Amino acid sequence: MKSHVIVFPGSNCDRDVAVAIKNISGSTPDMVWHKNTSIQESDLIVVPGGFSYGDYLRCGAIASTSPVINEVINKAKAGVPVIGICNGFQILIETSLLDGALIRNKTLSFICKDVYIKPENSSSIFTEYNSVAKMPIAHNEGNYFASDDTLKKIKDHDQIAFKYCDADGLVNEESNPNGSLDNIAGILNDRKNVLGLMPHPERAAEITLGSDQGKNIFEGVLR
Amino acid sequence: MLAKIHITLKKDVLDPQGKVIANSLSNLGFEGIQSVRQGKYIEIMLDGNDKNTATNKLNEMCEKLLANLVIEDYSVEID
Amino acid sequence: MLAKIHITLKKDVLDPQGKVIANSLSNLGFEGIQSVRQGKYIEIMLDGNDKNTATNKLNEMCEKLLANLVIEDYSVEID
Amino acid sequence: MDWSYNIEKSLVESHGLKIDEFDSIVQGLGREPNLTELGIFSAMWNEHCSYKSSKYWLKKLPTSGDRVVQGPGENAGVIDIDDGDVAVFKMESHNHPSYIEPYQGAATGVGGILRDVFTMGARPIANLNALRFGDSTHPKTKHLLTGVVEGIGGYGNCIGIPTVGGEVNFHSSYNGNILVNAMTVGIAKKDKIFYSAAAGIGNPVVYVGSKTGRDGIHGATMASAEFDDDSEDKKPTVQVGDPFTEKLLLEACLELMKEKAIIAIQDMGAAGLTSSSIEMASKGNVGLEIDLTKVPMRASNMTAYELMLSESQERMLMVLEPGKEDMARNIFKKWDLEFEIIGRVTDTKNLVLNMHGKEEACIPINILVEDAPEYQREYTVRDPAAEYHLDKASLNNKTIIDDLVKMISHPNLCSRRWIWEQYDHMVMTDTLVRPGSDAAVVRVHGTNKAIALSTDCSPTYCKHNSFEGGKHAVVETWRNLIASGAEPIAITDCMNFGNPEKPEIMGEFVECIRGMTEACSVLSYPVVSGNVSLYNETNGEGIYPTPAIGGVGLIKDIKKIKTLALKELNSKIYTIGKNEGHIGNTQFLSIILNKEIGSTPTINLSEELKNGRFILELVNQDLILSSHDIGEGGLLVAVAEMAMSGEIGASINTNDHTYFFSEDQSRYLIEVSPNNEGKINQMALDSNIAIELIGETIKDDLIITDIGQISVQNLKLKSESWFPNFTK
Ligand SMILES: Nc1ncnc2c1ncn2[C@@H]1O[C@H](COP(=O)(O)OP(=O)(O)O)[C@@H](O)[C@H]1O
Ligand SMILES: [Mg+2]
Repeated sequence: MKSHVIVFPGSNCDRDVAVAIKNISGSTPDMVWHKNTSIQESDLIVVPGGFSYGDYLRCGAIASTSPVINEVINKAKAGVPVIGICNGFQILIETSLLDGALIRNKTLSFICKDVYIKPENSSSIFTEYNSVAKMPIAHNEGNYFASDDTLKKIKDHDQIAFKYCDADGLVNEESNPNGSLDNIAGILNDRKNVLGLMPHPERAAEITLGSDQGKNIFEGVLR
Repeated sequence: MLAKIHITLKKDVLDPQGKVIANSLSNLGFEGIQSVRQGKYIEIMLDGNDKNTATNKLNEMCEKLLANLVIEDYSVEID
Repeated sequence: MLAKIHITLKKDVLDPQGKVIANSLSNLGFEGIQSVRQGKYIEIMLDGNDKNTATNKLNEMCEKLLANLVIEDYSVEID
Repeated sequence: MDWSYNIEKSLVESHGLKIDEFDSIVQGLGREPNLTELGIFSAMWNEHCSYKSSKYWLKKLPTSGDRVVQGPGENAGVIDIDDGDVAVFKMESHNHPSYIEPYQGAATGVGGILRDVFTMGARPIANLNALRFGDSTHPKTKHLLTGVVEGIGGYGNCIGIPTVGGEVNFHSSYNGNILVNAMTVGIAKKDKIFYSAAAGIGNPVVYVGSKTGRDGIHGATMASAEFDDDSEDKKPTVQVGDPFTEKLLLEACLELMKEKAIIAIQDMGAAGLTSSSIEMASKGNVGLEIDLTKVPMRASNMTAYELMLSESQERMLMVLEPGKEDMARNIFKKWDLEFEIIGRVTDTKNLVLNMHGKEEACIPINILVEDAPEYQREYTVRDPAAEYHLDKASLNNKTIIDDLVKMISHPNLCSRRWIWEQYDHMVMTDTLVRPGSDAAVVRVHGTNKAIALSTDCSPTYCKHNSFEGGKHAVVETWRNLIASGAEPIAITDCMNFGNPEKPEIMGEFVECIRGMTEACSVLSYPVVSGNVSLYNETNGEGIYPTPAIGGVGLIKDIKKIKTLALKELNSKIYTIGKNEGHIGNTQFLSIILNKEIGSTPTINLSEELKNGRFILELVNQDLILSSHDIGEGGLLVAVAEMAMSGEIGASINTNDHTYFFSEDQSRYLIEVSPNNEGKINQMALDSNIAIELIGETIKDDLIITDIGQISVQNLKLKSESWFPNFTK
């Protein structure tokens, strides 16, 4: 089991996700500096959360032009599982590995709190072990947006990974923290090996922290 | 050369900021506001004085980095 | 009426975004960039057609809400 | 008196220097200073850097203890938390800048305090803040509140350090002077702490971080001046925070600190290059020679004066081991940061500044530091307010539930959720107790121990009895740590006061210090770092005395952590400590009867110590389910907080207003499962502790026998809606 965590200037959940992966899988991920142009054989690549390049210009935009990104894209196209969490999701969106856009929360404020999400797609390696799960969000720009065409496409191809819901799994307006279209919390690429999500599973990987239901997202890959 | 770049949200893209600004303006008592859209304005100071080459270069900057073409349009002008 | 508002940072105020954008443009291979400053561009659609009244109103909006006069300048123009 | 100098008198005055202070500069130098030198003196001798009004009194605070590794005097205090680990922490004010530009003022406040901590070799693991705003009806309050909270979040979230707690008050005394105090806590190894004393004649002096621009020139002088109506027009170039660069600076500094390369390191805070270079030289008893042409500049044509006084953020000064320059440079280049050798350590004990080959300044360090003015300002102590007694006949017990609802919906007592949800309080995945309990608890990464953190102060207590108020601020943090199951270790403080040249204000300061001193001594809870912010006045109106305290405690085993949330149905609720009915100067009077009147409650420190120790004993023996101190608002508010947090109801025995809303000190609430009741009562009896059964936990509702009830959900809704509604 070999995993890799990409580190950009301004990443700040890189250590957190590495610790979670170590605890789940028993093996420590390699940290990959953004200037690297190659990544060794990998069972999982994580693009972690944080504020790469300070979120300046547009969240994820500058990181998506980093040298390492081409290699992430190559690996993704070759079928290696890739997870982008929070800022990592924003980066994957900017690389066009994932569809749509993440715009400013409808509240216009940063939101840090626990939310519930539930899997919409059940066949991908990231969603297969999931049911309704509690985990934190912490972002300014997590409001998922897609044009009508794009939305239709990701629906038709079963690419919606997770939706925000309440504790009982009900998807409704009240459980949507940031204004995301259709309560979308995470999406997959067409091939289902690339996942982007706004909630932080690595912050819910230990019961002492309030929830360990985030582990399930990694189980399919790390088991 | 001073280049001025405008980056605006495409027509059908939601603009939460614009919406909130419109609301706050009405709350402040300003009337007759139909809509507000917020975009970016970037000024780039460039070497050289060939406007054509510069324009091409600036378009390329927008495509590669400055704008997200999924949701944004851009325009470039040089003083 | 379409009003176009530009909000820019005052001259000596640090622009962390501009700095990072300038760096990444050079990293992408663009040469000759002396400096980048990022500002805001706001479009407001207004009722009425009296430009003078509108301009006054828009200036007031900038002073009261849109611009942070401690660090920003603004300019208003009406199409 | 005639002005006999060549330099313009108005220039000297506009630099905030008094005439006799200028006389002593001329005497020390043996000549008149030039403009650059005047600027340097002005920056070093203002209140903010020189502590000229407060130094004498600060020396009285207890600063030593078994666990104190470094007390006041360095960038931050350091305490031993076992296993070779230390906690490094400090609190600092950014009041004036935040009033002028709330977002950037608060953001750069956070940036500054973070640098104080990582300068010492510690990785910051938690931020807290203590905020005071004017009355909620004041027209500026909403703008200032939203800006400050956004600014604190903007900086802390971006750099990726969790903001885990704080406090906030609203009072009209802050209408023209808000307070923004920020605290950072970091963790380091005891044998890897970095200090600021320069050493080694000839060693390179290195500048790292961001470039220098014309930001906040004269910021430090501004921070020591009263406001008047034109202050907002003066608008000095405000510093803009760049948390992204700070993150790079943090990582680069910590990376370099792993090597044996740094002899001394000092962040550039208030008065930038001036105070950092002089502090390093003074501590090391050496001189420094700096070539200002080498300073990385953001703006063109910057003068020596501007370079020395700029408060551009995200910069550091270091003295390196000779030969380590290239290695160090590579690290900073890797992180895209500036790195320049700008000078060297000399044996002259002078600060010498050159620019373009010309000497711009030459000042003996000792004149700047040791000869800095120090005042024992006159002070008068007001008589404490008289006792106040409720006219019980005028109150009907049936209003108690309504009064409770009003109290928990009031800005000073309601839930702060709206604030902390804008702060990333979970990044670094060690936040074990999130905001909303008595203290935040943050695990020491990779271990089973944790530190508990709390900031507190009650300005109305301090105003009406500064001595008891000073005691209270210290004790309130102590209690919050105890209630969380932590052994309190030490505090940092941020002393926010009005104009010290007024004897009553100076009297408030002196009395607060005296109260703090007494509390710290009795509780063995020393002060290891702190900050003073004076002249918080607008048009002659001073703020209430506000000695904000940040307390740090140790939890040796994270299994022992306690929170205030009720945990189980059918458990018993007890109070610990005496319920005596002190109603003067309480939240009840202020919120319900609209009166700020009566005496501040007094604290019996030996009682305090005894009750606190008792709670810790119960925690250690795993005898309680939850615990909460009874603070402002009194017993019933505290019960409501426990219920709301745990989403469990409580049935409380009947009593009257005085009982439910008095603010007697040294009290706690504990939740106990019935099978531990006997043991706890026996222990209390043995230790002569006042204990009283007041009710039990039930489902869904808060009920007061024979008086009334309300659902916990409804209480929560009321408590959580004030901030969102106010800021909409
Ligand atoms: N400005 C703030 N930032 C973050 N958390 C805050 C702030 N103000 C209050 N809190 C949190 O809200 C809770 C209640 O605060 P407070 O009423 O001061 O508690 P106490 O009376 O127990 O000291 C605490 O957990 C505190 O950390
Ligand atoms: Mg408390």
